[in-house]
Amino acid sequence: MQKQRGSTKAVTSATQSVRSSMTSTPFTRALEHLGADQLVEYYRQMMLIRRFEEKCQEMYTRSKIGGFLHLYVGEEATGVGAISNLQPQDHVFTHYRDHGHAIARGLDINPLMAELFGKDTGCSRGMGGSMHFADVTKNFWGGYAIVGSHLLLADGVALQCKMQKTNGVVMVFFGDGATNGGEFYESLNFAQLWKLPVVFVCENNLFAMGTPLEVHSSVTEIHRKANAFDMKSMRIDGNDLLGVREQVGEAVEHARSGKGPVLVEAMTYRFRGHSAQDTQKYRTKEDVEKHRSADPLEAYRKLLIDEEICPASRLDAIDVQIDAEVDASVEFADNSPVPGNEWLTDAGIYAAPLETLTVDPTLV
Amino acid sequence: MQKQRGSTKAVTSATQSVRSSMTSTPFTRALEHLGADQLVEYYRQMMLIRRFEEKCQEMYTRSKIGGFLHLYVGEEATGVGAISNLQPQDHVFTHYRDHGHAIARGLDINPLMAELFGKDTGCSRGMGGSMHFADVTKNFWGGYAIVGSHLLLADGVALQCKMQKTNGVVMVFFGDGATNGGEFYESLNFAQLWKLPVVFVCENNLFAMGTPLEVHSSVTEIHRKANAFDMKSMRIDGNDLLGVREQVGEAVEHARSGKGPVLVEAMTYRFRGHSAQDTQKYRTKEDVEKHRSADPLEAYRKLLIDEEICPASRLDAIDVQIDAEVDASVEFADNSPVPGNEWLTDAGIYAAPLETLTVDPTLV
Amino acid sequence: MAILTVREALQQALHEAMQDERVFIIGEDIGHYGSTYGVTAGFLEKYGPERIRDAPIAEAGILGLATGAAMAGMRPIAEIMSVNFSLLAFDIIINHAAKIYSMFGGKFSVPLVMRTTNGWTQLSATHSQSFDAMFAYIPGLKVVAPATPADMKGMFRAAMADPDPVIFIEHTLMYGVKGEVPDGDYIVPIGKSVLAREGRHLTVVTYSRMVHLSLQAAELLAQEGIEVEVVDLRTLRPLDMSVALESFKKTNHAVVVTEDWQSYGTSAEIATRLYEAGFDYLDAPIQRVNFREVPMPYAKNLEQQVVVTTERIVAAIKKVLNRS
Amino acid sequence: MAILTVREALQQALHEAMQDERVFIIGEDIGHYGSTYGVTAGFLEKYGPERIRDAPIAEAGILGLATGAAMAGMRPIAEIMSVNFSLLAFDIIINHAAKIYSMFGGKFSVPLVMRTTNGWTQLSATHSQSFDAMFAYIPGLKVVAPATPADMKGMFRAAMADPDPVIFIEHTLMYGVKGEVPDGDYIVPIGKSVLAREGRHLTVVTYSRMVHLSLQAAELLAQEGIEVEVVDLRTLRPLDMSVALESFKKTNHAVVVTEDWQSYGTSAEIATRLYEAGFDYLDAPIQRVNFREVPMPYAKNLEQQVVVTTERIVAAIKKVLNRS
Ligand SMILES: Cc1ncc(C[n+]2csc(CCOP(=O)(O)OP(=O)(O)O)c2C)c(N)n1
Ligand SMILES: Cc1ncc(C[n+]2csc(CCOP(=O)(O)OP(=O)(O)O)c2C)c(N)n1
Ligand SMILES: [Mg+2]
Ligand SMILES: [Mg+2]
Repeated sequence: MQKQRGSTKAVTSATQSVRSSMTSTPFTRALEHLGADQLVEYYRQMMLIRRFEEKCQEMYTRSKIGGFLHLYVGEEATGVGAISNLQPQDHVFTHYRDHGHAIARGLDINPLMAELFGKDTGCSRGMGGSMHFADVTKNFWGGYAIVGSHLLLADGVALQCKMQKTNGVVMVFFGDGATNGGEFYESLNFAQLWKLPVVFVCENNLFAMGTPLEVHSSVTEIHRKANAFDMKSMRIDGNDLLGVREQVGEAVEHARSGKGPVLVEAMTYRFRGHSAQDTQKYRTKEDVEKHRSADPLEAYRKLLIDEEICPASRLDAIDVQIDAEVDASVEFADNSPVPGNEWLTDAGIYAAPLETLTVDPTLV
Repeated sequence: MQKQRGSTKAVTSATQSVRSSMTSTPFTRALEHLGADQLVEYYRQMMLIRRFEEKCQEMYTRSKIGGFLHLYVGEEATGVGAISNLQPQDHVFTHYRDHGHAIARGLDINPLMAELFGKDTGCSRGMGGSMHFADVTKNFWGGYAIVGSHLLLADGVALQCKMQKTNGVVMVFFGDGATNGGEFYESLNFAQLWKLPVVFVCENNLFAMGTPLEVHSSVTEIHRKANAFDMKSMRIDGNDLLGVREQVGEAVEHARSGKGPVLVEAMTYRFRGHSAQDTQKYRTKEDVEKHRSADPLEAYRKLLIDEEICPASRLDAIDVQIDAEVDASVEFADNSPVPGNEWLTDAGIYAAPLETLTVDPTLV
Repeated sequence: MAILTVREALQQALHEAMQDERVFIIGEDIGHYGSTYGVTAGFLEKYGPERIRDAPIAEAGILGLATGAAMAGMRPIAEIMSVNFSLLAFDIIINHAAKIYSMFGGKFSVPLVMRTTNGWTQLSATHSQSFDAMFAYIPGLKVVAPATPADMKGMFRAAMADPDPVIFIEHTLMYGVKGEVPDGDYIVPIGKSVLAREGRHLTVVTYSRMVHLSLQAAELLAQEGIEVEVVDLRTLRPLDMSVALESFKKTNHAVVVTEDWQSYGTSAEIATRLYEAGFDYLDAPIQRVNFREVPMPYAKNLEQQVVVTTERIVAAIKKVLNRS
Repeated sequence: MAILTVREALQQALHEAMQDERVFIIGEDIGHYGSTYGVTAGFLEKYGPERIRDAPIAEAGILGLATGAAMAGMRPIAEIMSVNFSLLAFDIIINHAAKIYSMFGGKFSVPLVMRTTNGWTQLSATHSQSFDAMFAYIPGLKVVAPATPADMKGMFRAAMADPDPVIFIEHTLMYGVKGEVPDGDYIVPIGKSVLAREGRHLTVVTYSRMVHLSLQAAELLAQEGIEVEVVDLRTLRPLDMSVALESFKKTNHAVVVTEDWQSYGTSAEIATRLYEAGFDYLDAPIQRVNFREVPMPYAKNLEQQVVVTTERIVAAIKKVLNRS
């Protein structure tokens, strides 16, 4: 995952500035524990998500991508910060707004773009599209398009971790809107009752599609819903990458150490519409602008520069590099073959297709 | 409902003893507000439920009753106490363990026994059986056999009360086991979000079928589940009839006054198996005996006698009268006709059957 | 008569329905968002949040509250954005809404209309299904799936007037379809199929969006001298086969076109009824044209092969006619 | 070979399955209560609460956790006490368990077995349904409903070995049925139908409990010289019609007997397949014998008329034979 390296100089100077300042903050602690390279890597991940998705939007407009497209733009700090705490043996589940989580978990963007293009080289072989990125080799179990139900699957994987003592933790992402459906509560009860190692990360972006938080939920502090289960919970600023990293890190350790699940409510905001179709009648341009002006990606960039972790020029170079990668992913996707017709047979439905045919091949 | 009247003498003497004692208790307050007659009436209701169900068990053994039979024996104080707060414009929903609630709501036992016998004179015309008593003329919307789902229907009726400003309140009964399914949480969220006049009464009898409370629920104080919705809630002694009456009364007033729903957790115990099939491996005879020795019906009888509300002889006479009523209900049921074959046509399925037939009548 | 789209016809029907004070609409994103497919756009502004109830994402809740309210005398319209989400409410629909009338001895009923959509367009496996056969399987439900703007309006009216729970199935790819719609009070009864096109060589039995594709196929075949009769069932439960059988007795050949999976789908019952009652008139086996039987792939090249096309309908018709 | 009841055969199969450390059972009242129908009685004591997981009343949760665990390499057996409660888990079963393999490009699968029961006995409308056709409609599921103790054991073994989600349908009225069961390792493949009785005049196509009633009907008719062949489908998805068709080609007459509602039920697909592939051998319309199409009444006099009886099967057979 660490493709970009910060210069040694930057690390030294930043470390010194930390040492001299004396106050311990998520930033100083992260720098101390991870080093500057890793801090720059987080920038790279956030920017990669941003640029990848901007390209998605463009490709959607050009009809290279079909179906629903739900962008994560504006929420990158939550996904990158939260997932940065995971080990290879850990697991990720997410919903249809899954591009950011996939990239943060280290999925290569070529198969992601190919997936969006409906190509055989896609991470889900073109069968899933935007809402269904997955990569089992990275324990990234996929994006799910039915709101809320995947929380129960996440519990199930956590049960496997526990029964087979893998020391793994499951992190599952979902929105504020997902916390009103029955599956959410069932999953919290099971997780707490059986002390499953799950970190539930609710990305509270204040809207479920176009329905405002206070219109859809009797309690708007989502983290408090954990109280019904005596579950540990926290509300955090989802736009502060290093804060997210540290606080979700505590949640991960809590879960890993066998103390049970945690519900994290990360306050964030999506800059784009719910999906590419959205006309956004339910919020004002001013509201959106206000949030955009506190763009977590810009803020993090500024932090890296101000704290002398990395000069602007170096970050610019990363941006350029990312643009090239994103362009390359489009080319990769464009040049890839479409999936074959075996998907239209039982072999595309079943891991073990049987002799008995489902569909009479003589029918038109 | 007030078929039995206490003697004036008893009222007077009991009132005096209250006045002299000075301490205000649910008992003294109930006596003051309702008078002795009504206190005796509650006894009659509890005993009627008890004897009716004992007869059900007998009739089940004699195969006069089929299907599942879930007895309420031991829990009578909760149903009678809670429902005593309702007005005619109020509504009741309950689950399959519904005999007690039906009788407390004032349903005549003849159609109830007939229902159990599968007769046309049954409250549900023999279509529902033990799990599906209903009487729309009393806004008793029925017993439901799918655990938890009827809470959402209760919300729906409460929505009607609110939208049509009927001043009605909906009381819905369910067990501890029902508080883990998604519908429970969805119903609480809707009720609180829309400030619906619902009183949710959880009869916590410590077991869901044979699964102990602590095995099925991460939080065993069920009333605390309301916290996830900022809903008012309370845990009460479900075996103390007058305490139930008073505390649920507060909940009803809360709901009626537009302040929103309330979750009441009534601690109680069922003396019999979950259903007539149950071998009760999951609890010891000693446990059951312990609870039986604190029989709420016996306790209430003792209270009435000790506090001189009513002499034992008068209560004995009530019991004799009830036995006669119950026997009469068996006779009524026995002599009633079975439902007709119109139930096997579309006319038995639809309020408005259409011309187009569903079933081809030429088929065997 | 005005020319309206399906969307406009439905809007008219919904506005009409809202005249009755007992009517309210409950569903996700019907208000603030402005309606996913535009049908209830402007309704929140016009009728207010008491009657246009933006609901949490809780399909069981939506149907459960609507069912309860219906029992107590309201006339709720519950909207389930996509039929794929209705699975979360199947217990409410099947164990409750469909059962209450008969289970409690016919003393009260559930006058509920559930609006929902079938549809697809590269939405992948969980957003492209049809559960028509599942709803139609349930005694206690009435299930309608009109094809034209006029029927949308007229049958919605019938659904609202009906004291039983009605599943009203729309189609995301049909909202823009235009047609003549009678003005004012217009009602089309539930449970009556209709002839959508006259012909004499073969009977196509179909409903919903497939009516339009079947009519296109018929036009193409007419150029070759093959005259196809198209029957629009309109209602799946109760299933009125009378028009189809009348036609079949004349043509002796049939193709059943439905936009769902073949095995255990709607076409199985429709075909069986044709075989059973039309046995003496059968000249060739009936062909069924349906979704290919796989979870819907995202990739367009595959999706295009899964869905029913005019070409596949034409091919099926020719196959049946060649055989006899 | 031992003579075992269906319950005992299943117990054997479950104990065998538990030899694999990846296997666990999750469901309501399977442990402390001692098992609703006795199948897992004693399992909690033997295998402990880590592997015999008494679950809260949360059917979606039970199936959801089982699905997740299966994806990650466990081999869960999820028990849904009664199929009527499975509606609460339909989203998990249909939108998730059945879709995951293909939706994510075949990179992982869901080796899950869901055990559940059909059945009735004055349990009224919400406790007496069959959703066989609904499960069988879904590509991605495998759906089996064995009839004999031997098949229960052998097909359960096959289900456990299968990498795909298998819906394993039992019947509350069949647990006491006895039959010979081969000892030791015994496997009956999914997707293979079988001849349950030889005959020559008519073919009864059926499965699950109806196999036994059909065999009884065949015995009665044999006394009148009518020799009925009985085909046990055993699997509903994928549906193997080869044995039934072979038989049909010989007898030219068929009756389909299924214990679910007729319209849009399993008998529709089975009959249609017979008509389609057996068209040239048809001498008379196929009769279907099913539940009468109403929510199940509680009253015994009515319930008895709704359910399928040997008499109704006999009558249907005679009707078909008289006609040709
Ligand atoms: C069960 C279900 N109901 C409805 C939908 C349609 N839908 C898709 S996303 C969405 C809003 C979800 O909002 P939230 O959970 O807050 O996540 P966000 O999109 O804001 O990240 C809705 C209603 C769905 N996919 N699944
Ligand atoms: C959805 C559903 N799942 C399972 C069942 C089977 N069942 C009937 S009652 C019951 C236990 C309910 O326990 P609880 O809610 O505590 O009520 P109690 O019987 O103790 O009054 C179960 C599991 C059911 N009827 N519905
Ligand atoms: Mg949101
Ligand atoms: Mg209980």
